[in-house]
Amino acid sequence: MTRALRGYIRPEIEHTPFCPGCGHGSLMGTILRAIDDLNWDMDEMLFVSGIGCAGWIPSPHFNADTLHTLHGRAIAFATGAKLFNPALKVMVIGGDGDLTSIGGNHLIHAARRDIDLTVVCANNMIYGMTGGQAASTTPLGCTSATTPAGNPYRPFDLCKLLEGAGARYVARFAVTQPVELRESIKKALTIEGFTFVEAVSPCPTQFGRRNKIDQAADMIRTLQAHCVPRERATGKEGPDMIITGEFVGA
Amino acid sequence: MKGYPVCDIVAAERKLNAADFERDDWAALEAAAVAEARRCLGSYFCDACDLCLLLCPDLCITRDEEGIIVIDYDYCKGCGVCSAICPKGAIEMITEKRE
Amino acid sequence: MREITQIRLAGFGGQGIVLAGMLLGFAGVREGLEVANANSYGAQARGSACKAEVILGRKSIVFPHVLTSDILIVLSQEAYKLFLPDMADGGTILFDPYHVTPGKTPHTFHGIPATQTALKTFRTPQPANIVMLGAFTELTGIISEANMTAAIRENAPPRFVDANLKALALGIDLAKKTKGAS
Amino acid sequence: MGDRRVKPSLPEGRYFFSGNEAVAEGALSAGCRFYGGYPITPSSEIMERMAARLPEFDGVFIQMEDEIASIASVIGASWAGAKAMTATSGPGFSLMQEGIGYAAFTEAPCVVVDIQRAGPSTGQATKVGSGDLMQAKWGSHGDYLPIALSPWSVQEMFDLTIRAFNLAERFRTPVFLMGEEATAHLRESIRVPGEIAVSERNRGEGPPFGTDEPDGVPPMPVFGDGRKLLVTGSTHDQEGFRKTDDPETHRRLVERLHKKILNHQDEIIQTEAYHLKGAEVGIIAYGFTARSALFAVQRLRKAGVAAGLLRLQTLWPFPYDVVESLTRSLKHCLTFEMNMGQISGEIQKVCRCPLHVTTQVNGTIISPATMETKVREVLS
Repeated sequence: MTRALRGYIRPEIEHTPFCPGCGHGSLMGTILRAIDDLNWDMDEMLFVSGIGCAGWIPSPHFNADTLHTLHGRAIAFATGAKLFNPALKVMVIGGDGDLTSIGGNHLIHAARRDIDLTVVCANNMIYGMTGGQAASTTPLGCTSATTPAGNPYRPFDLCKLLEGAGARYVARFAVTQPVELRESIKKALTIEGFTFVEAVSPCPTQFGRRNKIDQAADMIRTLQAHCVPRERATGKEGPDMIITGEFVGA
Repeated sequence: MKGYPVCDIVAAERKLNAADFERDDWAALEAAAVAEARRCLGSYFCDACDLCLLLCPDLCITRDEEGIIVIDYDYCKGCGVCSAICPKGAIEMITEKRE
Repeated sequence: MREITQIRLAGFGGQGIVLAGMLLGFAGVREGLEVANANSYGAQARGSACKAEVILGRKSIVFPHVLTSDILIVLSQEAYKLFLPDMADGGTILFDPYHVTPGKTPHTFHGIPATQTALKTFRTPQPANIVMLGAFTELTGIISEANMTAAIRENAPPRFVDANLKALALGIDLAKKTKGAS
Repeated sequence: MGDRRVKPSLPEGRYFFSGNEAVAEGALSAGCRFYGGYPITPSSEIMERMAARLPEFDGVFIQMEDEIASIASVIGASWAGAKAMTATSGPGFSLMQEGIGYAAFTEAPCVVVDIQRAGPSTGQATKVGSGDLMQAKWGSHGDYLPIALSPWSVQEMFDLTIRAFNLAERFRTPVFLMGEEATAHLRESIRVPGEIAVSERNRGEGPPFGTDEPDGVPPMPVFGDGRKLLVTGSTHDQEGFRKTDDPETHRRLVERLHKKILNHQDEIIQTEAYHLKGAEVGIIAYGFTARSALFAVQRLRKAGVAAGLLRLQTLWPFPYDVVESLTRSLKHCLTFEMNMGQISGEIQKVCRCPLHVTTQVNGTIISPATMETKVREVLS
């Protein structure tokens, strides 16, 4: 692991737990670099996560208080901890299946209540840990373990969902935009109230393999090709394109 | 679904394409030509843009004391993301031989 | 007063039966008695039979529901019919003749024209429950007037405290007349 | 139990409370400073009183989006250092089970009040029942030992809520107060003492999930202590690192969670004996039903019947030893339950005399008269 971030990682940890080419590793580095930029004390931070690959981003790796909770419930746990000790800087990190499928209700209610949390959703559009089943974010037509003939249902536009729920800050960037993503996370952390960053993250093992993108490198290239910064978006992009940028609180 | 491997940092400099020649925007054209020349002539040489370092999912790319990008192969899982996103094509993936 | 006095307040939903029972309970605690108070919940809230049970004890109360009532305060004919069989022998019944026409049973009856008094004084039947409490206070002597007054002051909805205290006094007066008559 | 004397939430004196109000005051007195909940009949008055009263104690109240979120927020607050609780009824208790398993496994102290109503499912929302006792025992998956208390009066809704917090903090475990609609909505005069004893959690040094403490209860630091806590609901070693593939780590953890309760049963279990000296027939009861039973026993004694009552104040861990030794001396043992015999099954395991089970699931309490009749039937 890179020496620059060693201080942010528990000394016992030597390597990341993710599959080769998993975007969650990139996101992990991006989050830690954002905290490093802000020069925040990790002893004042609490990282809450749920079940799934993204739940492992902070737990056990981050050298801070970490609370690895139940599937979907991370935000509810974080709400209790934050309300009781407002001095804690609380960040929730989870996957799309965790935070937006099983945990969707907690997500929108925390946003509605404007609890001072920063939620980073690592969206790889699939249930990775359980073996590649469809999530509420799997694009229409994509193949998954539970949609062998292609996903018949539309995915959530998470940023629109959170905007509707009243989040103070809403942004979406892919992990292939590390600079923008880092700046976005910094902004989310420093804004008081409920803030949400969707980090689009490639899952070569479960999503790529099932959708004929076999190599991690190809996943990255594909993701790059499908990201359209919102300033350059014409509004005529197809449903397979990912509009990135800050949507609320820019 | 194959896309052009340009990260947003590089894309900030404009890429030359046919449409640019049909316009009278000479200043823009000149800037684009310079950028294209820089990209072309700089191929295969790392200019330490840090993209691989920022994107490496295993956090095993770093800069040494002299600012040179180094890869800690002990923790590299060989995913090839760095190679795929390097705007200079400066990272080549080689299959490891079993000894 | 006996060691345990079992009191039932009954009528129909909306008459303030539950509130009257609670106020009686608060007053009982002020009096230094052990108190248990159970109310009917559910369908009874919508105009059908409604009851509040209050047990006042000089010792701890083992079973907190009324099994046989020593005193029945009743504000509807239906409730009167329903709870008469559970009356203790020689028990006392305080009834409102506006709603209840009692039969001939070996109990002590006190007719308290609470609803008519409430209508006359307040132009609403609502305070009839407190008028009955006033009559209870005067007739039984279990709870002092001072403690009943304090219970109302402390626990009745604030904007109705004055009206309720007036209703209590009316009830006490009505009971005095009843006693004079009997 | 309790290592610190504190003033309760109200001045010393006599009060007239409903059971639900008494739970709220008991919680505040024990030091509860976080309540996360969701409305449900017949427990909502607890929540309403906490909403009104917690701010007076600089505590935090939040109405969550459901019961799953409620218990999650309680556990989050517990790890942030709060004495925390939630209250619910059967349907909500069902939803809370995944969080309860998490609290048991991560050893997060918390109090869950279940005001039982007639179930299953939505059942009779305003009617009494006592059918959640096995759910309290086995509600979440996997092996853990809960602590469950059964109050029989409004006074005990106050007292046992305090005790529930003390047990939770002492043993780092979720504790259930298994109330019943009949006691929750009952109003009674209660006495609030000038001082009560409360337990505080041990935030000391040492691995937070250690296995070698003599009493099996490791210290519990809280978030913000700078201890870089690692809390997970997956199998974890003494520092909290996930060890999901190590059979030995899992065995040690699960066994310690059992031992820390089983080795302290004397400290946890409380029962009360009434008229059992020389009794030939004994009733074993708990909760509101024990009020009927005591009334019936007193009447039977007056009538010359050698009847007695064993009241179970602690339901889990179950007082097998007390029941076994009692039933050795009885000719007949009777149980009365507002469920289909959930606790009778436990009694049957160790009962040394004929056991006569009466169940009643019609949403009403079991009357003393029913019990008297049953006792006479058994004796004839």
